[in-house]
Order: sequence, then structure tokens, then C-alpha cells
Amino acid sequence: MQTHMAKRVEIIIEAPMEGRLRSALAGADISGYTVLPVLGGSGRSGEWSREGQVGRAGGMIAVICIVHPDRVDGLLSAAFAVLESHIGVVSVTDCEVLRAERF
Amino acid sequence: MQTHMAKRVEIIIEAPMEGRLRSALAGADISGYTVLPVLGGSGRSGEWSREGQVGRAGGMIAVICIVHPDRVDGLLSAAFAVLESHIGVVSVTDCEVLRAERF
Amino acid sequence: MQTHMAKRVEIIIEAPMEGRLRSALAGADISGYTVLPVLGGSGRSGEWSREGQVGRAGGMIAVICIVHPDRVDGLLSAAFAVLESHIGVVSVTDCEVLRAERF
Amino acid sequence: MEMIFGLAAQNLVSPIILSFALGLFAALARSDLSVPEAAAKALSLYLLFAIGFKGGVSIAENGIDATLALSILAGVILSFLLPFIAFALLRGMTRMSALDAAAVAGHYGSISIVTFVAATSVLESQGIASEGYLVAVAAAMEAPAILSALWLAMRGSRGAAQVDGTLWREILLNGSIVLLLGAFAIGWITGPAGLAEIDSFIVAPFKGVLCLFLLDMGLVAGRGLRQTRGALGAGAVAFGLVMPPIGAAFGLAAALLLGLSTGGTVLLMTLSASASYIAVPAAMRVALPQANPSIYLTLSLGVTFPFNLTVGIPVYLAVATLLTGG
Amino acid sequence: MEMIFGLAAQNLVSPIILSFALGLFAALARSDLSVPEAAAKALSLYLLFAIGFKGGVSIAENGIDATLALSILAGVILSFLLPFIAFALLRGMTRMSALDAAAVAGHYGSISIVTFVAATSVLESQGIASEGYLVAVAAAMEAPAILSALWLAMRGSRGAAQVDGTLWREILLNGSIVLLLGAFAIGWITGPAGLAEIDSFIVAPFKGVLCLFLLDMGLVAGRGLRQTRGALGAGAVAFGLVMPPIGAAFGLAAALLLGLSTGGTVLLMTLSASASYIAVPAAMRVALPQANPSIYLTLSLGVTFPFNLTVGIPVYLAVATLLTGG
Amino acid sequence: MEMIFGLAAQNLVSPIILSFALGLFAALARSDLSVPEAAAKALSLYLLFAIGFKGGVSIAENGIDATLALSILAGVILSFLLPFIAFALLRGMTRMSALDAAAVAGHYGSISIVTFVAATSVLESQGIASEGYLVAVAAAMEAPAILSALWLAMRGSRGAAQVDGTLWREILLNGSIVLLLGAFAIGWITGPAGLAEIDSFIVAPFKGVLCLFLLDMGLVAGRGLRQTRGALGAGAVAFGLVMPPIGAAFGLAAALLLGLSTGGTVLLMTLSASASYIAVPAAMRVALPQANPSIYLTLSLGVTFPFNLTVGIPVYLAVATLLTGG
Ligand SMILES: Nc1ncnc2c1ncn2[C@@H]1O[C@H](COP(=O)(O)O)[C@@H](O)[C@H]1O
Ligand SMILES: Nc1ncnc2c1ncn2[C@@H]1O[C@H](COP(=O)(O)O)[C@@H](O)[C@H]1O
Ligand SMILES: Nc1ncnc2c1ncn2[C@@H]1O[C@H](COP(=O)(O)O)[C@@H](O)[C@H]1O
Ligand code: NA
Ligand code: NA
Ligand code: NA
Repeated sequence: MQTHMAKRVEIIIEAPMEGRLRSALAGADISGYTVLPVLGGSGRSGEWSREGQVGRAGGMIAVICIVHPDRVDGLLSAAFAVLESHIGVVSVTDCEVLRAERF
Repeated sequence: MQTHMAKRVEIIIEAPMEGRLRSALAGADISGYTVLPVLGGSGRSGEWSREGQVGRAGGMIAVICIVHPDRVDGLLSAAFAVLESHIGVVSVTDCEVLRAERF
Repeated sequence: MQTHMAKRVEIIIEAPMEGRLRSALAGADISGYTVLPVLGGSGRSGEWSREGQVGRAGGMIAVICIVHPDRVDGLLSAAFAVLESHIGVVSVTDCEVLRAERF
Repeated sequence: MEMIFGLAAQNLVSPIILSFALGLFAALARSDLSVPEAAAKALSLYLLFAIGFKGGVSIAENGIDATLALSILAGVILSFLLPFIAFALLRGMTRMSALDAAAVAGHYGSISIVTFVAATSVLESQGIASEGYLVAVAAAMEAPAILSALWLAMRGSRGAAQVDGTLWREILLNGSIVLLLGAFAIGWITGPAGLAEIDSFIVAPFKGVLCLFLLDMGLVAGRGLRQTRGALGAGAVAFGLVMPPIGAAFGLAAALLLGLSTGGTVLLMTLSASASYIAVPAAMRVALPQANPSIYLTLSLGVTFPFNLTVGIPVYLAVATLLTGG
Repeated sequence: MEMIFGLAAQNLVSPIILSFALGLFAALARSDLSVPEAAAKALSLYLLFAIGFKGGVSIAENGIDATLALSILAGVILSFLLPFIAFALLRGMTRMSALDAAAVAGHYGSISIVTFVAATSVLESQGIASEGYLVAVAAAMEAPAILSALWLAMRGSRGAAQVDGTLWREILLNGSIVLLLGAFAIGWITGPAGLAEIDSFIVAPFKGVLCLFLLDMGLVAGRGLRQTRGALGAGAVAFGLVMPPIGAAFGLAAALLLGLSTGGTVLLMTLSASASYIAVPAAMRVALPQANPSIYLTLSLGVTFPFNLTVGIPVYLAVATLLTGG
Repeated sequence: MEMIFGLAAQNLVSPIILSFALGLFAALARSDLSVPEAAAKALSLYLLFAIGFKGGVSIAENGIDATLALSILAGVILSFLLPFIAFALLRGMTRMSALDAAAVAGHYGSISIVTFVAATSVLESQGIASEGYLVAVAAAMEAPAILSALWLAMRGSRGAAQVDGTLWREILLNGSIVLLLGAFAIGWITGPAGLAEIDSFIVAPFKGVLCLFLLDMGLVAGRGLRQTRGALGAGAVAFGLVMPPIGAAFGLAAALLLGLSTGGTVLLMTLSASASYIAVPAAMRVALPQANPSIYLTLSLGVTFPFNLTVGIPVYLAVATLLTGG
């Protein structure tokens, strides 16, 4: 099938920052993304797990955003402004998509 | 370690379509995939979140399917037939796998 | 923005093996990873779903680990030692990251 | 009239309504208060199980008569019929496309079980009895409206609807129908003895659980209203307020024909007045994917549900009391 | 005989069994009815906490005697022993590989706590008392069978089992053992006064919660049966029906030797007859990854569990009543 | 003195404390026992709703007086003030950076609602009444301490704190404040009649639910202690044990000035002594991302919470009884 080049950006970020990231993406005119739950993890700030947690402080989410290659830079700048002093990871992968008009 | 080329297909699709996608994949002889939960997202049809939802209507899932490069086209056609008039996103990424005989 | 090459390793593994995988990663000096929940899937050992399950036996998790390309081999060996005789899937994708000093 | 206002006022200060209002407020004020999805589903399983079970027990106690079958038949007819009225109104009152109008219409033929539960609990606090089999009528009214909606959609544009056997199975065996009817059957089979075994689970805490569930409904409704701000025109909102009393009037007519008790009349009116927000939306996503979900979800959950909860039920109760001489 | 049928019939129409049947039906009919994973786990935490606590309180009330220690010892021996019998039967009745047979055998030496809970609640409705410490016996029976299974597997093929210290810790400290014994200890320490503080949480709603949990068990069992259709041969199914009474017979012998009460005898029979579906499967996934999980999960949850729930428990009760002159 | 020990001993063997201890033990022993996140959140929603509602009903019953407003004012002042004391102590007792010390200090000015709930339930078993509006005081004490913490942090290093309007909305409208105050309002509006409708949900099972919630708290606290082993120095641990009585002393002074009842005095002491583990940590992650979360979470949940639960509350009760002549 006919596919088109795109970029898959994956942002793993603290749950309490979700709203701010959403706003930043909207500000950069990125309106398509999907939020996945995260169970736990490990990093420089130690191991953690969501099990039994009531507050949002100890937890992260993963945001997946597929965009046209031209828009990656805008997206990364927007995300970086939110992430800068926070823990979290951003990765960008080349991918192909169906229905290019969407991205 | 010895790795082999493969493709990672990620399909984000409405939860009520899960059964149909599973059948379509089975029909295209794709028997290996993993379904991830999705918390929320945003797209042309607006923002949404699963929080507190009882019905399946307002929600999506993510299906990850790692296949041999030769089988991507069959997989995409099968997925596309289900997705066509529905909201959802498909992306394909190059990857490497261990144990090639599985894919 | 300035990005750096890295590898995204995705390991889908049985939930009861999570602790062992975590230890193996720690042993290979991989301290950064994120664990995602999995809802269900299909493979050579049949279809499954977490719905309504009480035990951990019938279920998997997905571990995402972003590493410097030089460290992929160590990571794969460590993961493979745990996975060897178990069901599960490992895939490796090229990606780019911000803040290279972290990986 | 005075009685209606009295009842309405009394209804408005019940913990149930206020819990819904709290959820609505929290969502509109953008509080991060939220009920986890799994907890919301668990609450709804509880409510369906409890209401079905109690309905079945009441049949076991009072026996059945011809009215049961006739009531179910009436429910099915109402569910088939009301979407046509809703569709005509929508086409007249709004600029919705035929497709969207058909999808919305399907919701108003079908029912909202939590509205039904809320009505039951108002009846209970007033000490008004009702026919236990109305639970079965509720279940019977869930699906037929979908058929009407799809017919309306297909009439508008051939090929609009994607209907197959799988869809029918999904509709007829959707979780809430199966649990409601299953619990109804269990209640019927085990009767008062069965109820005695589990009543401290399904009777005593029922209203409290309903409060928490309505808190969640308020949160979801409020979030929906916030996120789809602007998706609904004034015409659509007006439809969401006008359609319930019209539906209730049809329900009333049917109840009078059937000779239901005052309580039963209130419940049939409530069922007819209520709009689905679980079964029909899911079916519409599958069968009419082009129809805009924010329209039908917001109308059903954000406009009609609160209307019935606050104004509708007390009015239906007042009217039914007057006309059945209850 | 008549009594057995009477009891069985009575048992079959309890809300508990019917809830399980409803779940089974819904899953086999491919309804989308489902209990969220988190809700199912919460229900099981509740049941473990409640049953453990009540067991502990009963010890606080009645004191302990030598029989407690002997009963636990008997449970441990049964758990070690039964896998060997199960293994021999499996090798005779089916064409299962030694590895699969060993894995299955481990399940039948261990126990299913919800079967135990169901038996408790049958005893309760019959007004039959039992020794509170059988909760501790249940906990003691969870793990030893795993040892036997691993030994059987390793005898067949060296290196088949992957056993290490971590695994032992996981087995002995698995969540259900810790919660059951922990709640038992809390019940014992706080006694009737402690129970009085929380009985409207752990006693009154208990049976109703059990209904919802069994609904979920029915859904999971039915889905398992559907998805593994064909994985089980007739021989394996026959084993799943024959092994419980054999296990129960051993449990009966032990109970008679120990001089347990009628209720205690029923419970020890039930424990011996039941097959694990939480602790052992998880251990087998880790230690015997090549063994096919659909075989042992389907047998345990799809065949033996429903058998014990519907036929087994009433039969064990009838036999125990006869032989202990209860 | 004797009385204090008597009370403490009695408190220690309550199912509530033992449930917490069980969770702590299970986590430290690395059992896989766990409460799903959704279930833990559901339990906390229940507790907030119930405690808020009951507080509101008590106002409806007893009316309000000037003390209500003064008590809220006192709470706000305590919440503003205590972080300064905590900060000074931390800088003296530990080698924490100013930033970390500010973040920790914010937690100790704010409150832990489950500690408050536990104190309520101890009062209840002793038959000691308290002012219902202390629920509102609890809500009022959640946020002001955050302001003090941010001020302390910014004083240390300009630009350290990231504060904006969104953050203020999040803090003031955080879920637990909204639910607590909302339920309080509902209880107040619907009064004893409202309570009668739902008391078998929010009163009878309350303590049992609290047990399960404390089991979860024990699990989370134990896991935190295990995972951050070494992150806390002896000085920090000492602070976590010394700060609660100091906070309680301030709470006591305020209560005596206000002329609160014995029960009310205990509750205000408990609020002042307790440290936040939900609202403040989330605010700190956003506003002071460089502060180390394992320090403040472990101190609050792993040190101060268990201290208050086991030793603190009985001591506060004994002291309050002495000084208010209750
Ligand atoms: N290399 C990595 N790959 C995937 N996830 C990571 C990685 N590093 C950190 N994370 C995630 O980000 C969280 C915070 O990381 P850190 O700031 O290093 O403590 C971790 O708990 C993980 O969930
Ligand atoms: N570019 C994208 N990247 C990731 N997820 C997307 C994207 N666009 C849409 N989605 C997901 O698909 C859903 C429906 O998209 P849409 O059809 O655009 O409303 C959204 O709510 C997201 O969950
Ligand atoms: N090709 C694949 N792509 C993605 N996930 C897979 C794939 N194959 C297997 N899985 C996952 O791994 C589990 C076990 O696979 P298997 O060992 O083939 O039964 C499946 O249930 C899926 O969740
Ligand atoms: Na209707
Ligand atoms: Na057994
Ligand atoms: Na405090």
C-alpha cells in the first residue's frame, strides 16, 4: 500500500505535567497525539511503580505523536520547553503512515 | 547479538473495533500482536480521556504487531479495510528482532 | 533541535518475569526504562486478555528502554538470558533523542 | 403544580442529585478530581446486578401476568418508534446532517439505565411500589432503537451504515443487557430467599453507591461539555430538553393502556424519556462511524441526563400520580 | 443419595452458583460483559482479607489445640502428595507430555481459595460450624505442591525447571498467602472486638461480593474455554472431573484421622479437591516455561472449578455429614 | 502516662493499625501483594466522600458558630506557619539543600487526610465527639503550606520555583479538596435525612474500608522505604519523628485558644502533626522539579505517617484529654 514518511515522537513525562504538555502541543499546533498509561520504570531518580498509588506525583505517562517530518522541530521545541527541568525522555523515530493528509 | 530486519506496525484504533481488527489480522494470517491500553488523546475529532468512562465508545486501543517485512503489505491491507471509515492511525517502523523464525 | 542517535528497545514479556528482567537490566547496568501495561494479545500460544484476571500468570508487560547504540548488545544479551525459554518479543529501532548525556 | 415543585425541590436536595452536581462542577472548574475507569465500570456492574436482581425477586414474589409480556412488547414498540419522532424533531429544530440526526435519534429511542435507577430510588424514598418486571422492559428497550437509527441513516445515504452479523451479536449481547437480564433471572429463580442472602450487599448500600456513580457521571458529563463546547447549537440543546417530555408522554400513554401502577408508570415514562449513553454510542461508532460522536454523547449525557435527573423524574412522578390516581 | 441430590439442587439455585453460570454463559455467547482487571483483583483482596480475618477471630474465640498443628501438617502432606497421584492419573488417562503433566499435577496439589470460600458460605447457610484455623491450613497447602511438580518435571528431563531463590521467595510470599495469613493473624490478635469494628464490611456484604467475583470467574473461565477450544482432549477433561473426588477422598481420610468437625471435614475435602488458578500458574510460568499454560489454566478454572462449585461441594457435604455423623 | 501507654497499646492492636503493619511487612519482605492503582483510588474517593459527608451532617445537626470561621482561619495560619518551623529544623538537623528542605517543609504544613480519618475512627471507638467542621479545616489546611514552601524555595535560589496560574488552579481545585468540601456541602445541605439514605454505605462499612486502604498505604510506604533505602539520612528520619509532636503542639495551642472540644483538639493536633502525601507532592513535582521526590515522599509516607498512626494519635488523645478535661 502507498505509505508516506512521517516521524513518531514518543514523550515519557511525569503525569502531573500532562496538562502542560497538552497545552504546549496545542500551542505548537500539534493536535494529534495519544496518551498511554505507564506502570512503572527506572531512571536516575530511582525505581518506581504505580501500584497502589493514590496521588499522581509518583507516575509518568507516555505520549505518542505522529507528525509530518517538517513539524518535528516545532513539536520538539514545544515539548522541550515543558520537559526542560523535569524528568522524562523524548525519542524520535522514522516511520511510514497511511493517509498522509492527516499529519 | 544476531538480529534480523522486521517491521513494527502500530495501529491506534477505536476500542469498539478491536474485535473486528483481530478478525481481520487473523484473516491475513497475522497471529502475533499485542494490545496496549490508551488513556486519552487528541485528534481532528477533539480531545478525549478514558477517565471515569463506562462505555467503550469513547476510547481507543493501540495494537503493536511485529512482522517480517514481506508481510507488511498484507497486514496493512487487512488493517486498512477495518480502519477505512473509522478514526485511527497506522504507522510502520523498521526494526530488528531476535529470533527471526517467529515473525 | 539538536538530537543524537540512540536505540529504542521494546521488550514484551510475561508479567511474572518482570522482576527478573529488571534485575538482569540492572546487572547489565541499564538503569533507564519504562514499563507499560498490556491489555491482551495473540501469539503462537494463543489469544489472551487481562480482563477480569486476578493472577499474573496470564499476562504480559512491555518494557521500553532507550539506550546509546553502544549499549544495545549488552542490553540484548541481558534480556535474552531472561527471555530465552519464555514467550516474548524483542524489537530494536533506531531513534533520535534530546539530551544525549542521559543514555 | 405546587406538588410538582415541591417534589422537584425535594428531589434536588437529595445526595444523589447533589453528587451529580458536584461532579459537574468539578469538571467544569477543571479540577483533577476523577474516578478511575475500572472503578466506574465496577460501580456500574454493581448497579446493573443489584437492580436486575431486585426486579427478578419482585417477580418471584408477585408472580407474572399478561401485563409483563404486553409491557415488554410496549417497550420494544416505543424503542422502535421514538427515533422517528426524534429524527423529525432534529431535522426541524437543528441543521444536523441526516446521518448525525439518525445517530442521535437512536440514542433517544433506547434507554439510560442509571436514569431508571435514579427514578427507582426516588420511588423508593416516596414509598411507591412498581412492577419488578420493568427491569426486563428496560433491557428490551435498549436495542430496537438502533435498528430504527440505522434504517434512518441508510435511507438518507445508501451504504452509510456498516451492519453485519457481528454487530447484531454485539448489540443484543452487550454487557449491560446480559448482566441486567441475567441478574433479573437469578433474582427470579432464587427469589426472596436469594435476596435474603445478599441483601446487605445489593440493597443497603445501593443509594450510596449510586451517589458515587453519579459523581462520576457528573465528571464525565462536565468534561464532555467542556471539550465539545460549541459542537452543540442552541437547536440541539433545545432538542435535548424537549425530547424527554415527548418521550415520557408516549411512555405515559403506553403505561395507561397497560394499566401499570403509579410507580410503573413513572418508570416507563422515565425509560422513554431517557437517552442511551453506553450501548447505542458503541454501536454507532461501529455502524455509523461518520456520525459525530461528540454530538450524541454530549446531548445524551450532558443535556438530557441532567434534565431527567433534576426536572424530569419529579415531573413524571407528579403527572403519573395525578393520572393514575396513585 | 437423595440427600445428596437435594443438597446439590439447593446449591445449584443459590445466587452464587447462578452468578458463575451467568458469567460462563456471557463469555461463551461472546458478550462483551467484563469485569475490569483492577476490580477483579479488588474483589479477591476483599475475599482473602475477610475469610482470613474471620478464621482468625474464630481461633481467638475458641482457642487452639493440638489439632491445629496436626491439621496444618496434614495439609502440607496432602499438598505434597496429591501431585503424585494426579501425575500418575494424567500419564495414564491422557497423552500429555511429562512436563505438562507435572505442571498440571502441581495445580491439583495446591488449592483454590475461592472454592474454599464458596464451601464456607454453603456451610454457613446450612448453619454448620467449622474450625477457623482451616484458613491457615488453606494457606499452608498453597506451596508444597509446587515442589512436587518441579521434582516430577525435573525427573522427566533434567534442566527442565528453572528454580532459584527468587522463585522460592515469590512462592512463599505470594500475595494471596501473605494476605490470607496476615488477615488471619489480625483476626486472631484483635478477636471478637476487632470483628465488631469491621463486621459490617467483612461479614454482611460477603456473599454479595462473592457473587460478583464468581460472575468474573465465570467470564474468565468461559473465555478460557472458548479460546483454548481443542487444547484439551477428552482424557484431560475426564481427569479434571475425576481428580477432585479423589483429592476429596484423601482430604476426608485426613479429616477423619484428625477428628475434625463436619464443617471442617467438608472444608479439608474441598481444599484437597480444588485446583490452584493463581499462585501455581504464576510459578509454573517462571519455573516451567515450556509447559503449556492453556492446558493447566483451562483444566483448573474451566473444568475442575465449576465441577467443585456445582457438584463437588454438595457431595462432599453429604459424605462428610454421613461419616462424621454431623 | 499510664493512660497514654494504655491507649497506645489499645490503638496498636486495632485492625486498622495491624492492616497497615501487614502492608508494610509484605512490601519489606518483597511479597507481590498489591492493591491495583484504580482500587486504591476508589478507596480514597470513598473515604473522602464519607468523611466529608459526615462532617457536613454534623454541622447540619449542631449548627455553626463563630468558632467555625475562627477554626478555619487557625488552620490556614497553621498551614502557612508550620513550613517555616519545619524548614528551620531541617536546615539544623540535616544536610538537605535549601530546595529539598523547602519542599519537605511544605508537606508538613499541609495535611494527610487518612491520618485525620484514622484519628476520627479512634475518637469514635472511644465515644468522643468532635466538631464536624474540622473536615472543612482539613481542606483549608491543604494548600497554604505550598505557598510557604515556594516562598522558601525562591528565597534560596531565584527562579527555582515554576509557579503560574495553572498551578494555583491545580492546587486549589485538586481532587481531594473538591471532593472533601463537596461532600461536606452535600452532607450539610441534606442533613440527617440525607445521611439516613446512605448511611449503610458511608457509615457501617467505613472502618473496614479504612483497613484495606491502610493495607495499601503500608504496601506503598514499605515499597518506598525499600526503594529509597539510603536516600534518607538519620537526621531526616529524626526530623520525621520530631516534627509531628511539634506540629501537634501548635495545633494544641490553637485548639485551646479556640476552645475546641476534646475530640476537636485531637483532630486539630493530628492535622498539624500530619504531612501531605498526595496534594503537596504533585504540586512540588510541577513547581520544584529539582527537589528530590524520594526524600519528601519517603519522609511523609514512610516515617511520619506510621509514627502518627501508631504513637502520635494516642498521645495527642491523651494530652488533649488531660488539657481539655474531656
Ligand atoms: N533510557 C530510558 N528509557 C526509557 N525510559 C526511561 C529512560 N530513562 C528514564 N526513563 C523513564 O523516565 C523516568 C524518569 O527518569 P529519570 O529522570 O532518569 O529518573 C524513569 O522512571 C523511566 O520511567
Ligand atoms: N498524529 C497522531 N499521532 C498519534 N495519535 C493520533 C494522531 N492523530 C490521531 N491520533 C489518535 O487517534 C484518535 C482519533 O484521531 P482523529 O480521527 O484525528 O480524531 C485521537 O484521539 C488520538 O488518540
Ligand atoms: N509478532 C508479534 N508482535 C507483537 N507482539 C507479539 C508478537 N508475537 C507475540 N507477541 C506477544 O507475545 C505474546 C506471546 O507470544 P507467543 O509466544 O507467540 O504466544 C503474545 O500473546 C503477544 O502479546
Ligand atoms: Na428513551
Ligand atoms: Na487440591
Ligand atoms: Na501538618
